[in-house]
Amino acid sequence: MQISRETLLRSYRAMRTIRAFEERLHREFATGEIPGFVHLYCGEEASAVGVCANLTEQDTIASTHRGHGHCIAKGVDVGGMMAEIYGRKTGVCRGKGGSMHIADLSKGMLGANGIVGGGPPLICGAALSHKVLKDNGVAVAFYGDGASNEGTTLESLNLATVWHLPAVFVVEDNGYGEATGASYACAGTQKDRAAGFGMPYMECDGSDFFAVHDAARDAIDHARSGKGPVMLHVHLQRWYGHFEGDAMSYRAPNEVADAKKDHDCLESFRERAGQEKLLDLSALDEIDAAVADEIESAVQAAKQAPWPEEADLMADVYVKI
Amino acid sequence: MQISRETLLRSYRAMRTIRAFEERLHREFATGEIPGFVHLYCGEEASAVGVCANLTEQDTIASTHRGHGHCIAKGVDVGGMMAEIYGRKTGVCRGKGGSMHIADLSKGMLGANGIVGGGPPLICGAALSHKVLKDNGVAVAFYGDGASNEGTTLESLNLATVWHLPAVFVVEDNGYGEATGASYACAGTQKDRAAGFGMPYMECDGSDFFAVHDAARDAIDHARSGKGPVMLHVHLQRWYGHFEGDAMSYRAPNEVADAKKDHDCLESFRERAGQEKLLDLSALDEIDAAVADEIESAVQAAKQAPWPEEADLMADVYVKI
Amino acid sequence: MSKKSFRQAINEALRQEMRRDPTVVLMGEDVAGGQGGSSGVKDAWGGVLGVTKGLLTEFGESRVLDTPISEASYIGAAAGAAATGLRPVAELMFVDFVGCCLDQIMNQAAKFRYMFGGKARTPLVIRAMYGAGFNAAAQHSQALYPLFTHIPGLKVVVPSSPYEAKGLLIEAIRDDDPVIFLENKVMYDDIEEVPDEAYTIPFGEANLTREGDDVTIVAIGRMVGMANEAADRLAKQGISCTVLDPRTTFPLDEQTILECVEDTGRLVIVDESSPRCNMACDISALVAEQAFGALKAPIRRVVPPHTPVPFSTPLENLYMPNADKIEAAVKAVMMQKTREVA
Amino acid sequence: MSKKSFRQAINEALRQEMRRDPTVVLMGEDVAGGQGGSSGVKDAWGGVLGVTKGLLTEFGESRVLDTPISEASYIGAAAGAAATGLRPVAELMFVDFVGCCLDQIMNQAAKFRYMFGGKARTPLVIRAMYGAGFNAAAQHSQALYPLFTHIPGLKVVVPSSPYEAKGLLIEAIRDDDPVIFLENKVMYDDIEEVPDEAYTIPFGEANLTREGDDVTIVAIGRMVGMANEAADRLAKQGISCTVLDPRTTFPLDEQTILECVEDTGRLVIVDESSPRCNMACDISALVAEQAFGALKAPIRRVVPPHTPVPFSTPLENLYMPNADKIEAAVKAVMMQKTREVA
Ligand SMILES: Cc1ncc(C[n+]2csc(CCOP(=O)(O)OP(=O)(O)O)c2C)c(N)n1
Ligand SMILES: Cc1ncc(C[n+]2csc(CCOP(=O)(O)OP(=O)(O)O)c2C)c(N)n1
Ligand SMILES: [Mg+2]
Ligand SMILES: [Mg+2]
Repeated sequence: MQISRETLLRSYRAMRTIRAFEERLHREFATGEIPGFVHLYCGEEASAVGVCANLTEQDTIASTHRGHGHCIAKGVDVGGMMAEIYGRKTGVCRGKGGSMHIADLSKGMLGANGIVGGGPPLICGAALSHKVLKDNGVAVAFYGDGASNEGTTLESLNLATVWHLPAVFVVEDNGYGEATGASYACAGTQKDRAAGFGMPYMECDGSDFFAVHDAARDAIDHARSGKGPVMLHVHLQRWYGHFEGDAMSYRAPNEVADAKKDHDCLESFRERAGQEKLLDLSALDEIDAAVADEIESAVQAAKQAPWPEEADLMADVYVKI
Repeated sequence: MQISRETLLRSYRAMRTIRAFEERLHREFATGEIPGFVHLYCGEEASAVGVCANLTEQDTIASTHRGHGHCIAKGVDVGGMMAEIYGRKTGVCRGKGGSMHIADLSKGMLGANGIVGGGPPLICGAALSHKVLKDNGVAVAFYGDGASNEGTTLESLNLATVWHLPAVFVVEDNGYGEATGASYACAGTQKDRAAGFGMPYMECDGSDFFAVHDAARDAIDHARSGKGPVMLHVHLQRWYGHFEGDAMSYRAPNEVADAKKDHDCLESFRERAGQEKLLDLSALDEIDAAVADEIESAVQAAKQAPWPEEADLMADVYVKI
Repeated sequence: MSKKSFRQAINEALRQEMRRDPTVVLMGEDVAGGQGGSSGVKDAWGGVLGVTKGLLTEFGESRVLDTPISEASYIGAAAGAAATGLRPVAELMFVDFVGCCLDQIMNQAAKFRYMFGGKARTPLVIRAMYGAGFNAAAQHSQALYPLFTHIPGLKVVVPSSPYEAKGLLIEAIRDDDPVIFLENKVMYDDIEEVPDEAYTIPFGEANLTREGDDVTIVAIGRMVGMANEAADRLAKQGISCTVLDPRTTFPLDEQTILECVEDTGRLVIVDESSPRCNMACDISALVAEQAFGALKAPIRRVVPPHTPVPFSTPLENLYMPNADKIEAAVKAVMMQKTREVA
Repeated sequence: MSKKSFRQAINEALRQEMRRDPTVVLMGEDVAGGQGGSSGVKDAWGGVLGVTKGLLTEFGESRVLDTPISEASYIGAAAGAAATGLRPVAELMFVDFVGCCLDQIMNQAAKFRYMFGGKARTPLVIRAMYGAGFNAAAQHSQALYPLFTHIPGLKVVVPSSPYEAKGLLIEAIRDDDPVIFLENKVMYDDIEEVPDEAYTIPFGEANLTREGDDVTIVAIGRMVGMANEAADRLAKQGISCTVLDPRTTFPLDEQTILECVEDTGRLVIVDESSPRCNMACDISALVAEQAFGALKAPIRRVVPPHTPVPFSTPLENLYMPNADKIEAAVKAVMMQKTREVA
């Protein structure tokens, strides 16, 4: 099925935004101005965007510690995200969450999550909401190869099948959980695990937007049409360290360079868009320029934004005491 | 491979002991004299005994809330068990544990466990001890179909393969976790789950001692010889309620009756022993009589045994404070 | 109004709220019971001690959900459902099983609202049984409300009678924050007058079950009954006690506690949870900081020893607080009058 | 003797004990780091903050075990291994992750010995980072020692300096009970003189880092340094403080705490864990019960507010106890002299 021009443009813009957001963060982090732990999604953009291109705002996603990409793909405000990472009062979480906790429920974004394996159970719940409220929504859990070994994730695969939930489990497999290779930490295969919980399995090349989009469309259609949950295994490469500051001595020197050269989702998107005349490349150039401006202003705005104040400390622990 | 006469006699005695122990408990519980939760293993005897017949005292097992059978099969003192269940000072746990916590580390019995899914992680650790201490031992986790959905169990399957442990995971599948059917609660199959964690899978009819014994022998040999962990799926029927007091309205009226008629491990053992002239049936009758006496004295001794005293309350929280 | 057991009071609260609000859903292991069973009876148990009996029959499988034995996934699902439009009541069966799903409670549900800058609502209730006295041994007898009380973002309810249970549970279901609702397993057959209609008891308002001049006794959950029993006996000996049931350990009605201590000048706290960092410590510290000037005697705690809960009846009896121990503690603080207040 | 960082002190303790005792094994996520990586470097990380660096190289893969990200399985495995002949030191990385493996700690390791009638030994150490001050936000900044202290069967260690860390960790590894060993993540680069040879510091013996006449300050872990700083400043203002580091919250050196309060008559407790049911409450309750007669003023607690730990620097600074807040609390108890002791 042909992807609409509008979707293609929107998706390219989202991927470019993630890339620019992350590369800028990488530079800003090095200056010491950004506090806390920051995990970059760079190189994996097509996964978040290819999946979310098939979702509406009322569908729900849950993300991970490496959450910026999912947030942007699901429509969370980029300026608010930047301000959040800088710890400002204007941040989407008013400076209380930081990089690992960006959330926007009004956008169906149930949160980045500092806990590996935190998302899949939540997504069972969100899927249950969609099912009970009969709103035709689907819930999607993004989680890593490392997270695929957490009991929470495995239990959730089972629960989703038992409850026949409209849920999609997207394993973002970048081959590493921190410094440990998936070839060491993941026994068996994701495919067999899906089978172990009676769940259909699909996989795709995560550096190819079109491949992710199409696989995700099938997976999400399946879930949305009441046929139960699906696992979608996306093969990826991460371009930076596990977190900012990681020297990556566990990876072969050329691994990242090769990934950047051969598995750049933005390059391959442009190539295919050009070859198949899906889009005018100048339109993409314009997007690139617009995104660069957007990120620049987001950073400037964040740096100038006010800090949270004393009264914020005690606010919003409870809805009501 | 032929099972030795001695093993056959020992195994029959263990199965008969479990049966007699449990049926007596069933009657004693009804009098109100036995406190707490009691889960009977009746009907499942061949599983514990068929597996443990292939283990030495230094091999380790971990059990469940339904632990009497595993304890007896692994050689825990029957009188001490009975006294424990009666809460007496002479109990194997000095009256502090009760039915759900019977343990005897000197027998390689790492404990019944009140927590569903509690055993499999412990068994990864026991298997690691065997491996690091190079004592040629194997560690076996018994767990139910219900427990096969706990994250702890699923994580342990993965960890055991990753660490290449001498461990065997025995799923005692009696079709129910409390009142809920495995057909509802367990998505997929145990076989596919084993594959999902790169683990060889075997299965057997748990009402047939010979079948369990042979499958367990293969599984344990595999683990002991350094080839890594194995899953052994044992198909079983439980003859009583989930715990004493359960009216079992979730089961078809004839289900237990049929199981008793067609899947009695003691009957099928006697039949085969007789048919194949493996043993003299009179020897088995003698065992039956001896076991009846043993259980009778265990109950009498337990009822007359002293209660724990005030000084026991604070004892043994720590090795040393 | 009619006599109802603690069990019936809870069942009724659930039923009335489920009738009122279609977003209230129940989930847990065997909350219905019988799914996949060979008899086809799907409402076979209604919870392991029959508390949710009949709810599947009335509300159907889409609102009364049996779960696999996997607490992390379904408690996490309850949190996720609460954040996305439902009002789940999840049953953890024994509170001891929180070891299998603490992350979902502590790091997810409890923290959403704050971490997300006030943008989440998580109207989740987790029901669980607590307490010793059932010979259920070390892994099925803990109280653990101190753990939950320690965690910012949670509300914690420990009802002391059937009347309290119904009103507090309805309040919990209508509350927009995550609530841990703890039911003492020994109390399910306790009976008292309970209104038939729905009613709520607000959180953070202690219940003064008895007023006196000499000693304030603050007691939690099942301990309230024991404290009243001790107070009865003490009254006959001329010692007059105030007995206070905080109802919720968060929010805690600090003001009423402080006022009572201001009046009596003496405090005994009765708490069946393990003694270190428990509610007895918490309330004692509150008073030692904020009503110090009113104190005429040391603050006494009637708590179990720092041991797991033992199985055997005589040991469990020694372990548990009871009216005798409370009576002795009250007498002790009456004797230990170390000073006149300025 | 030479200057060593907190990180080096811990690394050295592990290394020396692993050399001494072949049954000591290490496990955790990336405790070595690099297994399955494309460079083939298997000792790539040595823990997420480099604390266990080099141990795989010295002791090999059979004793330094990287794990999948599945805390329940490997913490449970550590408990099982401890009960069957090894002395595992398992790293939980951030103590906040205890939500994923509380059962293995609370219901398994901690209870084996008691439940089994004294027949088990579980010489297990769980190391984990705790504390705020790193902008690590709500799920990576908790202190949580009150949870562990609440659970009978566990010992809980919170070292306050590199010297303390080395001696207490060696003691923990040699101890036959399950020990939770908490390392403040902000302190890894703190430096002081630390003996090169192995030494132990016994559990349950508080360290008097300073003696004074007016106020006793009891502080936990990283708070000890802040308490000493405050005491320095207060000394210049003529207020003389005792500063006490309990080192272990279980066993707790009750006697030394009580003696110090008997001497000074005033108590301030500094605890960076969430304020409800925490160690400040616990110690306050101890004193209000057992040294009540010596108290000249209310017991003050310097603790964070009952909120999750916020991310942003100014909020986190407001959240944390610090020397200023301690100083203010001490001055307040000096002013609040409500009575003369009889
Ligand atoms: C429960 C828990 N355990 C461990 C961690 C520490 N941690 C953070 S990210 C991470 C690796 C996750 O790997 P993966 O799921 O593959 O995601 P990736 O980082 O590759 O995107 C680990 C171990 C955590 N945050 N939560
Ligand atoms: C963590 C935990 N969850 C729930 C329970 C309550 N419970 C005790 S036994 C049981 C059913 C276990 O089923 P299965 O594993 O199939 O074993 P079976 O009883 O059939 O032998 C349940 C839910 C528990 N003890 N621990
Ligand atoms: Mg990964
Ligand atoms: Mg079963």
